[in-house]
Amino acid sequence: MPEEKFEPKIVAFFCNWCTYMAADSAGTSRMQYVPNARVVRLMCSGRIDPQFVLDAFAKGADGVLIGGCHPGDCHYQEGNYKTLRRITLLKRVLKEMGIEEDRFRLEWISAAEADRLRTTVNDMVEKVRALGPLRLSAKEVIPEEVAVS
Amino acid sequence: MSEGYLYFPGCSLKGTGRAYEESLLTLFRLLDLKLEELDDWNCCGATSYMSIDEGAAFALSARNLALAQKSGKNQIVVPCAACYLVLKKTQDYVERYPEIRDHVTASLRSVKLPMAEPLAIRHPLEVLYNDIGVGRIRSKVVRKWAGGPIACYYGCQAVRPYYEVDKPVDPTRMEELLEAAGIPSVPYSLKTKCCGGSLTGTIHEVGVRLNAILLKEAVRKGAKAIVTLCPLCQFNLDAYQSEVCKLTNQDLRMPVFFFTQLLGWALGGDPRELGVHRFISDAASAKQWLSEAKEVAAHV
Amino acid sequence: MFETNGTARIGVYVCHCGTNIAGTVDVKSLAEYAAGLPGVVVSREYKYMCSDPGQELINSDVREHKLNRIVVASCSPLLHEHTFRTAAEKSGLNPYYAHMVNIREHDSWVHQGEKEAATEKAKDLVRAAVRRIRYHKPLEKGYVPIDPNVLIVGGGIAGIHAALTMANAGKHVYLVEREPTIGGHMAKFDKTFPTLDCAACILTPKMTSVKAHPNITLWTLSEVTNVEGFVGNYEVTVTRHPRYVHEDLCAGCLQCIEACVYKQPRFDDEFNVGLGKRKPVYIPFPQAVPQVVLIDPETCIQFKKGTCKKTCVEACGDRQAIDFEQKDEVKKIKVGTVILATGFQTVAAERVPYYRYGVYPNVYTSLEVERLINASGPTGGEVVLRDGTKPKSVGIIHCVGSRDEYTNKWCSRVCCMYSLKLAHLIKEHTHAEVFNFYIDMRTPGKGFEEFYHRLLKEGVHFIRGRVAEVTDWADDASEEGKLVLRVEDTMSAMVRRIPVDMVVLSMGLEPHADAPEVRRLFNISCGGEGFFTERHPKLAPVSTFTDGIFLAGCCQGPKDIPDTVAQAGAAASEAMALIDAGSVEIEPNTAYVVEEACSGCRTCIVLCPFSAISFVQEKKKAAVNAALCKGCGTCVAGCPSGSLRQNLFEDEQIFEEIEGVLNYA
Amino acid sequence: MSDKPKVAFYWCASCGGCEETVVDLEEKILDVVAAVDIVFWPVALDFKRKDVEAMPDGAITATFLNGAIRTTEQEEMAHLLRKKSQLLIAFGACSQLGGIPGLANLWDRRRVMTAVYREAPSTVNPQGTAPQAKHAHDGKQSVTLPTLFDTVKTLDQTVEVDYYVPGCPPTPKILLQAVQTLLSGKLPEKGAVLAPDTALCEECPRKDTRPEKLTIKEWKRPHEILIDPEKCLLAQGLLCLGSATRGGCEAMCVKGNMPCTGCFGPTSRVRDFGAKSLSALASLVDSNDEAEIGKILAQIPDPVGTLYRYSLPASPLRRKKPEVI
Repeated sequence: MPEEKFEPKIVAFFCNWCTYMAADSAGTSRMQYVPNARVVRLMCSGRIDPQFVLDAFAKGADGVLIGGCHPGDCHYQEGNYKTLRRITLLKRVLKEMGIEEDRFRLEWISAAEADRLRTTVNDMVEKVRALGPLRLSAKEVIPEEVAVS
Repeated sequence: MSEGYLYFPGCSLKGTGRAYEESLLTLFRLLDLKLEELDDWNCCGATSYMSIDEGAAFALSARNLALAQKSGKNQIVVPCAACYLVLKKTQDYVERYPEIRDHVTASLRSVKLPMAEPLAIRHPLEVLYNDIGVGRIRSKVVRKWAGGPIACYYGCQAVRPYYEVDKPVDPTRMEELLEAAGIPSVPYSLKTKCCGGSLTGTIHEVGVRLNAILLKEAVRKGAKAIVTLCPLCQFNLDAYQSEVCKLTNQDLRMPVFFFTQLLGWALGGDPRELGVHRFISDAASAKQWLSEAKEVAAHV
Repeated sequence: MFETNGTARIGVYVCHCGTNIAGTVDVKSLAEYAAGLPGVVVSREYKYMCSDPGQELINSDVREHKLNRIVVASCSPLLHEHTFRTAAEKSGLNPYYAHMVNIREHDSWVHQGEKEAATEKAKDLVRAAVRRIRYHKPLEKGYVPIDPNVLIVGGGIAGIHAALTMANAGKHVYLVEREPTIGGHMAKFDKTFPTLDCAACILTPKMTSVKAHPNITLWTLSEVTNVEGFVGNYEVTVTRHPRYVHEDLCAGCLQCIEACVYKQPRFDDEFNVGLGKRKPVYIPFPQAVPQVVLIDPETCIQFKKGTCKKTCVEACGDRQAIDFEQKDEVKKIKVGTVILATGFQTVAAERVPYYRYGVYPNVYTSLEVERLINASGPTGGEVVLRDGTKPKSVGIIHCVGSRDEYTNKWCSRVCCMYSLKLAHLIKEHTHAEVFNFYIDMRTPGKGFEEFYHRLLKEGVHFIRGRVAEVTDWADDASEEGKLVLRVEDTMSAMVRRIPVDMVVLSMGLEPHADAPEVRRLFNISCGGEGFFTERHPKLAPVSTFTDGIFLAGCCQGPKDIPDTVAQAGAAASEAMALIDAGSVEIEPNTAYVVEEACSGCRTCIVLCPFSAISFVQEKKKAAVNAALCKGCGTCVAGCPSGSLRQNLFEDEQIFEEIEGVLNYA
Repeated sequence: MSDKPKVAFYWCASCGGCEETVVDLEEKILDVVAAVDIVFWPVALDFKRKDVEAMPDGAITATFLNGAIRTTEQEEMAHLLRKKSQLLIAFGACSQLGGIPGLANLWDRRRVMTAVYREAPSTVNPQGTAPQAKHAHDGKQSVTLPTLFDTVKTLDQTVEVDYYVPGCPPTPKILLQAVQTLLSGKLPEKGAVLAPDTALCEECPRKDTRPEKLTIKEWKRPHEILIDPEKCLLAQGLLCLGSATRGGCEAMCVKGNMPCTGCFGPTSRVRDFGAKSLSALASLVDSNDEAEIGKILAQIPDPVGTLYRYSLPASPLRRKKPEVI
């Protein structure tokens, strides 16, 4: 494996009203954080289809971060509760599929919590970096002898 | 509370603060609270240690905590304000700063001790206030106080920066407990000011000056005695009174009690077992008040 | 399957935003990179894309290069999405063929000094947008009508001014106030800085005209308990709490108060912040609006024991205004716009224990002193201590509960000036020595600095330093019986002890304790400190991120009366602009059903909190009511057969974005 | 030989159920035989691989290949048949999505072998023998066996596929329609799934009994309750995947009082069957409290095995992340 430093790729799905705004205000107040996250903006975390998460992992993301409004604060009243329900089950699936917990996070970050946004991204990138790249499929090698253990 | 508390005396309570230990043990006995002295305890790491080699101080203090954990009890009572602060600080900093944690863990490993899980470090004042309560104290009072009003003095370390013992500004628990024991107090605004601390040993005149401020204000407020919860404060305020009188050319002499002595006395403890013979400056009036023991029914 | 819309001819525009972006992102190489992306016909970088020449650039390229898609890499879409959609529209494209990439807030500003990484990130984001926009489709703008009625929450000077402005313009206003009278904090003040004109004299006429105005429905002792709907069409529930007196029947003769079985007032009077006393039946203050008494069930014997002689009822006679049976009354109203003017609260002095408020009787809060100075106050305008004596020396401590790690970090903006005002008035009333203890003197306002100088001349003392504590510890005879302020005088670099008779704490301003509930109710956001957040700090200072809801006064942040009134006027005209436009454009990002694909499983129906999705029995399929749909997309993500879709957030668009940022071929 | 269209059937990693479908055509099979020549059908007729190799490329009009691809030999056959056929049809869930054998992607070759040749309760194998690729027979000629892959593949992850016939197994009706469509000459768009593109609810006899606002507080399993034969199974708390599953089976299982397990796979608008059905089902959970949501969802045992029963290899993740790379 090459010695160059591994830079995790994080796909971040942020809801327009809370977490995306938090990221905006982090910018306005010039908070500095690691450049590894790529934000995909959705109106509500409730729009996040579990397919998006799996697609991101399958297409090369080392981690996926979901940001929504705090429970009770959803701009659309209860979209984030639906998100919570879906993500709860999705986490079990990902676990069974061998994807480490630190690679997938759901965080409630309000528009006021720019600093929380900063620390969350930093923390996640650090943890994912420690895990190394996500390698989903290994190359198929046909062994000389079929091993049984 | 049947399982009782561990007890960390620290150097003072075995030396200048003997009266504190004696009265504490007596008082806890009167309240059927079990105190079990921590086996093989060592210096808490306070004062000189802390200011010269923090690392060593934390390690020392962490050893005590590790021993405490070994004993299986989950609460340790620490009467000396300095010990109390250092033990709390250690527990806190080890949690908060990895580098300190690593250093301390290493030192402990060298003596084959594990790093202790956080345990409840408690001061007797707060134990009496929370676990016993003002009400129960009142119900157990058997003696009537004849001495005048007293000034409660908390000093700097018991209530700052940690404030489980009492409010950092204007603490009142000593007053509440003593009032319950029928001992009135004066509103004493300097209750958390510096007592001169170790300055009396280093820059003597400054120490004495600070000391004088406290005694002067106590007298001005009409206090007949000062009550403390810290062996260093008690010693400072008691030991230099003659010097303070010279400095201010005022008669500022008054006994300086440990709150455990007065509570113990009100609950019927034998004055001698409360160490009331150990005063330096104004032993006379202290003895006088405490011997004027009028036995009365509970609920004064 | 959803298809790309013809062949995309994409123009990419990278904005420098001066040096805001160009300082960190290598805009040149970014533009060059974009030029090489599939579908991209033109790729440029420019100083300010939002400027007219910037937009003209788009316009001419569309004509010249037959562009049909526009990608602008600049600031946050929350700031300029509308600008560039309009630009696209102006050049003859469907506005929704324009898409923004946020390389400022999300990139250059947060990765300063990481030019390379920031540029890479920008490339990923632009690539994603270029891939996404190929799947954009033309959309119709949505519009909703605006109900001309307006709800104003809070009857302080902000609410009052906004209400009158709109009512005078012929709009119908519902003014809802929680207290028994309108007037808010301003009604408690004696004079206003720096002009020293009497607060009551300028406020009470406005209060009475609110009551008199045909276009204003005034509900006091009332609270908004539920809000539904959306811009132009809010359905609001207001709960009117009982005052146990029928407003329409009470003539405000106050004879019931006379007649009350309590001969003397004996209960703390809220309006005089506890310095005065009132009876269980009372009117908050002489000029209260409405001029109607109320009964406090906490203290009224009839409510507590049910055995009162009810002399008040006798006194009221045939008017029969008093009604002990009165209950909560629930009102439902429809409004198109809302102005929140819910104001502020002053920090509780107990939170700053070292100033001993509540321990030493002669430590007062600024609001208490306002009442002491006020001619209609508990002492008839006499500034006297609780023992009735006049103070010979007074210390005023600034920034109590402001600019402080332990209470509130922010500057409350008005304390310096009102402290100066109080200093002047106290001196005027008592001729006492007055000391002001300040950290910095902040007098940015018309005539403010001049007022400060006037006080310097008047001989008020100013000590620059944060007071450490207020104590009764007397070091010598001169301090006997006084309150001593211990402070480091940072001008003379020495610690001083200033003995005074009276201490005034200039309390800071903070959001109401229940601001978070209000925020939730109206679905707006607040900053970390709890004040409501405006849509843009400079360009939309009275709007919120929820369309049709505006802010006025201190609920948005501490400010003085002139600023509050100005903001209230602004909020009123913003609301009226909406109303007079008659309808408002809404994002067409609504969900829709692909009918032939829908199996009628009804999973989506329960997912919509706005009941926008219904099950059409005859077709046995789901249908979305675009007017009710808010565009969250929750149902779309939940449709098990992928038969629900969302405009502007189609699955394909999002998949392309994901694979775009990951550079997945 | 006649100039009738030539049809081949072949099976890879499958249970044989798909072959049964052909047999289940009953007398209708005669119509099929009348219409086409069956040139290759190992399960029923004695053809050998070399016969196929002998055919010119594209000689076969259509090959219906069922079963997933999980051995070297299956891969070779897939390539061979692709070469010889004008149309290659992935026939049945295994070949379209990976099917039940695809669940082996939760492990790797070593784990599978160990389970089968060592740990399975029914295994008696004191020498710990395991099938080897090469095996020297009495020292002289050596026998070769296909080797198992670590990762089970769908047919279209192996070779290009023209059409799909879904189902585990496909119903005879679906098969017949498929054959007819292909014979009709009006070929559908390449890559099409030869079944309706709406979810099963559309044709479900219980459709009308589903409440408009259905939420679920407790998930049940079929053996735990007395199933109401009329009422929507989801409404009874059973994990029925019909709303996410392509129709065409005429709700056979549901008619048999069993919830749909999704063998017809997703509609054309869904990329990942498991994720989509997960999203829909989780959304219905009747709670906003994190802990309670967790509790309710915990009543769904083995989410992967349930939601990806037929489609793990076709899902974006394809397999469990290998421990060792």
